[in-house]
Amino acid sequence: MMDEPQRETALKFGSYAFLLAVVTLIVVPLYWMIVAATIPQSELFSSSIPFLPGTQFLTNFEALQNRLNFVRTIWNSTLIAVVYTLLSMLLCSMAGFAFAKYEFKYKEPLFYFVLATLVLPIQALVVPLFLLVSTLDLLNTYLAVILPWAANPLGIFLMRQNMQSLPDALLESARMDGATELQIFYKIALPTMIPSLAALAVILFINQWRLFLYPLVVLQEEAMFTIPIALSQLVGAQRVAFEQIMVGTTLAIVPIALLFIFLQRYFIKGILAGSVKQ
Amino acid sequence: MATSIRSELQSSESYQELSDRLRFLRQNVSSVVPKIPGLPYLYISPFYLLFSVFLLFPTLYTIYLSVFSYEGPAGSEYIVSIQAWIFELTIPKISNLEFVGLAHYESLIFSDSVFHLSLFNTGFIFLIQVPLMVILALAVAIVLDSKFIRAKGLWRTLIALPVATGMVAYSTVFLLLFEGDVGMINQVLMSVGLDAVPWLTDRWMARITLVIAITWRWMGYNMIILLAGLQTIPQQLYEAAEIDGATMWQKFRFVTVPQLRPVLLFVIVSSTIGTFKLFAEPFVITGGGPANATLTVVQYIYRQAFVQLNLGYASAVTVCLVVIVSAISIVQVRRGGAAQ
Amino acid sequence: MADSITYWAWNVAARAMDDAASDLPDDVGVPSYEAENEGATITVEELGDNVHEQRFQTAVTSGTGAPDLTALQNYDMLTYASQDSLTDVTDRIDEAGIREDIVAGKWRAVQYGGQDFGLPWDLGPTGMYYKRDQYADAGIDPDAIETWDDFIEEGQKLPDDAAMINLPQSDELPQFWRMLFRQLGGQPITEDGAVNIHSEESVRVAQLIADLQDSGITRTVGMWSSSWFTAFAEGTIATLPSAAWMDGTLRAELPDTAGNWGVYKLPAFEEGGNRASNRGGSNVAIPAQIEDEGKVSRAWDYALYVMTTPEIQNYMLEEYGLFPSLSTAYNADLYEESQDFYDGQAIYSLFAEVAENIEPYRYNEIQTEINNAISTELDNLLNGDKSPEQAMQDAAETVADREDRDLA
Amino acid sequence: MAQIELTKLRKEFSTEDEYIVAVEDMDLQIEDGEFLVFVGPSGCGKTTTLRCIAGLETATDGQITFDDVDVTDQRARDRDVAMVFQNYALYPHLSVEDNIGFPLRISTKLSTEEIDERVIETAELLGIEELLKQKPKELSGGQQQRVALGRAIIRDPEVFLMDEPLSNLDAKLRSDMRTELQELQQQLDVTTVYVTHDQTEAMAMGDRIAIMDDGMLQQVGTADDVYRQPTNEFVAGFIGSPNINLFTAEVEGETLRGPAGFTYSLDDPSMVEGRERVRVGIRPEDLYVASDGSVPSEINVVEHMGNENFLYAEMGDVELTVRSGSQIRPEENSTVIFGFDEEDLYLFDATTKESIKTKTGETALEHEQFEQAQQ
Repeated sequence: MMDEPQRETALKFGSYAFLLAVVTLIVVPLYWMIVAATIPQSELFSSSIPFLPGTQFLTNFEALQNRLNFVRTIWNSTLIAVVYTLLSMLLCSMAGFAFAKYEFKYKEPLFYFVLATLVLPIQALVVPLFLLVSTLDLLNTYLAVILPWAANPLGIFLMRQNMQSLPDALLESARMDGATELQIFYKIALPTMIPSLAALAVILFINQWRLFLYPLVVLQEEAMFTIPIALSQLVGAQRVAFEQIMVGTTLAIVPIALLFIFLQRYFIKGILAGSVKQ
Repeated sequence: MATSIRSELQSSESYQELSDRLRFLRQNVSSVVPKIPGLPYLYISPFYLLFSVFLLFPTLYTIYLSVFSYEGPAGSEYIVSIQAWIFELTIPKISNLEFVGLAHYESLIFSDSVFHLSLFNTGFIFLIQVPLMVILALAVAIVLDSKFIRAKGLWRTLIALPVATGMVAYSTVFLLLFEGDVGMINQVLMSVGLDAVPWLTDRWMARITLVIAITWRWMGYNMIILLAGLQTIPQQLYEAAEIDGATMWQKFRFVTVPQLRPVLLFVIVSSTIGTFKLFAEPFVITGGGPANATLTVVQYIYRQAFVQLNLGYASAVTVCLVVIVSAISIVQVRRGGAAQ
Repeated sequence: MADSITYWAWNVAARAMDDAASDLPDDVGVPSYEAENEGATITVEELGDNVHEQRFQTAVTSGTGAPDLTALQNYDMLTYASQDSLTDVTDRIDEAGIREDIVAGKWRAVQYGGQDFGLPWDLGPTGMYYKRDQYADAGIDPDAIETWDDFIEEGQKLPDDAAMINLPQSDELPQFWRMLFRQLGGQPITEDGAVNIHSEESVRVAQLIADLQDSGITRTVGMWSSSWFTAFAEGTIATLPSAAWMDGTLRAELPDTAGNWGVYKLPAFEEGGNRASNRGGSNVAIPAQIEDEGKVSRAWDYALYVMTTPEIQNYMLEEYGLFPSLSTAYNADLYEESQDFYDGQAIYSLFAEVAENIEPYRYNEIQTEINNAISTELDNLLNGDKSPEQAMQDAAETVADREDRDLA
Repeated sequence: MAQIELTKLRKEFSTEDEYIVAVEDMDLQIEDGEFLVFVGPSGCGKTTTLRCIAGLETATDGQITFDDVDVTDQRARDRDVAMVFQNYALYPHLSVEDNIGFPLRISTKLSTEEIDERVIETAELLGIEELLKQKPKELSGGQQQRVALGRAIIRDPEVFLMDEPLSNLDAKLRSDMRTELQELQQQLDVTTVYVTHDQTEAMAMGDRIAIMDDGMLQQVGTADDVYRQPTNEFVAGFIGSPNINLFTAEVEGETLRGPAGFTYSLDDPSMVEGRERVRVGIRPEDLYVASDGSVPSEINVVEHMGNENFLYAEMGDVELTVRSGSQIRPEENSTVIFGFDEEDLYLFDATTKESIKTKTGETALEHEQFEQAQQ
């Protein structure tokens, strides 16, 4: 069998090869999208798509900008997604903490009921939700899109799973030190759950970011549109503005990339190390 | 630089008094607050308040609708009208409904072959796509978690980006890649001498195309969640295993997997549910595919509700879907959770 | 009459009505509606294709939030009318006395249970758009193509890397089937509502589709995808069976191919057979939930003005390719004008001629079920699993069973 | 400081299928400033009792008072009690300084300077003042232990509670910490309740020892009381190492007839009157080689411990342990007869296991063990 150093390099080489393969398969379509955003539509309709990005990005963007104020759209999407993520993170981490660390009546049924609604497809909820939102006269407001999924079943499920790895001894020692239950939550539980909170932020932000059918129905003015709705405007019955779609999509990736870069440093290794002697 | 500013700020007199006064204030408040008997309920009440208004009501409404057949919009009658102080809630009678009892369910279970086909399609895609994606996501997460990989942030962002692409653009890309003999993949295959694969026209290949599209889009997203899970595994466990002479594979089986079980369970259940709620990819790439071969259940719900306006029937399909998928996810949670 | 109303439509149908409402060019010769009616304001909301479908449906089914006036495709009209979500405008049409001004076959698109639920707008007279250079290089003479057999025979002349016609994917085949079915005068349902898509006409259409595929002159590319446009830009598909409205799309999306197009009528199924059919077309309607009489009459007045003024209809044809169903507009000299996009051919007169011969078609509210069944069975046919008779028979039985109607 | 009193303390845990009584009707008084040690086999309810005093568990029944103030239903934070956990439970995201200062910052009105002062003072007391800026994961086991201690001391609480704080340390560090803890306790003069499963630790540290078994308090007393006057066979068996030799003997008038020829006639037979049989207990250090002894045995193993030997022998089916001077080295498998003085004899009722006669005499070995307990 190979001795230790040989196995080490073979492993390292294998991992890099695997990683490169995965990254190329992922990036090729993305790269093509960016290229498509930088060439005029006529060039787009040729079987030999250029390999290097062209120079049309700005002209395509101008066409998109005066077709539907896309800067405003990006602002709408970002604002809604950020406010939604923060609100939902609070709700989900509090509820997840309770489900992980406390015993209370009806705990099992309450949790499984929430899980069940996770299964409900948005397509089925649109009409009743539209009715509810219009009777609360929240139509055409950011709240109409932020509130419905703030109590996110996926979020509570993730937080419950992660909070279970929090040692009970930590909470008890805090109780002994005189911390109230709320202080225990935000002074001990939250700070030690940072990596899972970062993961939760990714889930919530992206779920809100790509929401299409529901916001489409409740946001009625173009000034309020989020990115998915704005881009779907470009798919007409007899007109498909391909290059504008590509420009819009490429720009839509930027906030998500920023989100990932911002959250990098919260994926701290072994944050729980040193808390409890194994 | 930021930390030095903070320490100067902290040492200045005024900051000290201010933070102390704040602290005492907080203590006064928390000592006044009576001992809360049902404390856990305090934690979950904000969640369940919003949940019951915005998710419970539509769920009950869907169940309510599923036993009616929708005959068209009603005039101005109301189902419920509540006047409570400033809060006034009136839910207009959605439509004149004709009670049909369990007729919808009966036809769904016994006679609706298109529904059965959509269930088969969704199940088929689920059985291939979820395991493939979870294994791939776990493999990538572990590679990215290992010490000797550099520029982890870059790889992580790149791999997770597909989830940010809009439905319209990414379908255009996939159509370009997989379209008949014009598509890029077939061009490459043909140039190498292989014959073109009917990606979108053959029923089975259309389903495979969807599996590829979904995996391309969601693998990175799940990888991020698994990576977060890997971070919380205490390093001493690996060191202990190292000392016992565990091989890479044994460390994976006896340290990583057991420790990662809760998060792994989360990824499996959420991708199962995500795949059963599949709508965007088939709707945009294959349009339900050749002869309904890639028609998913939610696409069938959309077709019934939005194209054929059978709201009652669509609600019945929804209820069936919810029952089937929550049964699967509860089994997964029980089996996954129990083995802890 | 109310002062302001809202109108929803997809891009082409929105911009056309917007021009008619507020900024008609002077050379059209008639004032725009707002100029004509002091104080009236028409708010036009332009929505993406799916966006319109999803938002309008939700507004209708939930009973609130619908616009005062909306455009609706032919295939949607009856679905909404059958669930009385649209206002009955029969008396208003009689009062306006415009029944004869509109092509006879088109009225069926807005009628349900003997009542009118909308105002007909554009028509889809069919035509075979073809690339002149490809035909010339292969020595194909469009005038020699009288029947579908001629079409297949001529199609063989094309080089191997070019296809004579695009055979759409199975979920787009129903539109192609319906165009040919209407050409033969087929009716999807009988007078009393029995399913009739297994009729002799339907079988002949299925046979043709099978022959087209077997002849090897076809290629399959998803319609409206970028590779579909590429095929016509680069000439890998020579002929595009479509209707008058495709003119607007070609001019907007493929400007570089100007002057290289021509149009000829649909090949007939047998010598001297009918070469006219309809594909697509839309109408305007007032949602039933609009109860304010002022709004309804303002919406009607605006719709009537735009739909029955020949100059406006012809402007919309020239500008957006929306071929009017208002037959009183056909005698304008626009129709004889040669169009340089089509190398001087006066395509509008061809379409006007076709419009007069369109067979009436019994629109119905089960169109979606028909489309699904036809799509599945044609796929079985093209896979060689079923014969044309068997495929159409099974399609009819499926629709009859799911909509529990009897079989003709 | 506080005087703790438990009256009729009872704690039950009911899971779906079974129903466990962890602590059963305990009455105990812990003096002000006393260092009381709870000891007993695992699962005997010692930790549960500690957690009830701490307030982490609410007593099912009975009462707990600190200086006659009823704290039974008070929350942990209201009882002015500090606790050191077995696995230290340090806050991983806080530095040592913040860990130690945490209790003051959370629940006292002290200003930040005062808190910083107290933190440095406590750190110096425990010799960890140069670790203040480090995170728990950078510390060794012993250092983490000291930080946990510091977090308890800084509050200057009424009561100190310690749940097997030394069990994770290596042997050498453990004995150093043991003496350090005792000095610290005397210096701070705070009532301390200490839980351990190691009876030598209990004997060495506790002013008094409370021995528990199966949820019930067996005996409370000084190391010497429990060693010399155990109330029952369990206490005798648990205290003292190596363990006491125990076997059953039939009573015939004044002689006790045990297994494999064990015969002994009592000077004062009144104790065993009316009993057919009794349980006999002799400590290993009370047996000595005596040709006229009444304990015939066959030697199995001889362990040389340096200053003394442990002889493992068999008397019939009863295993005996004898602690003798290093010079006594019998051959393995040879038969030896041991003798003992009646004052060192323990007798227990065969059925109730209550003690009838306890040890009154004193041997050199036993004396030396008592001395060590006192330093």
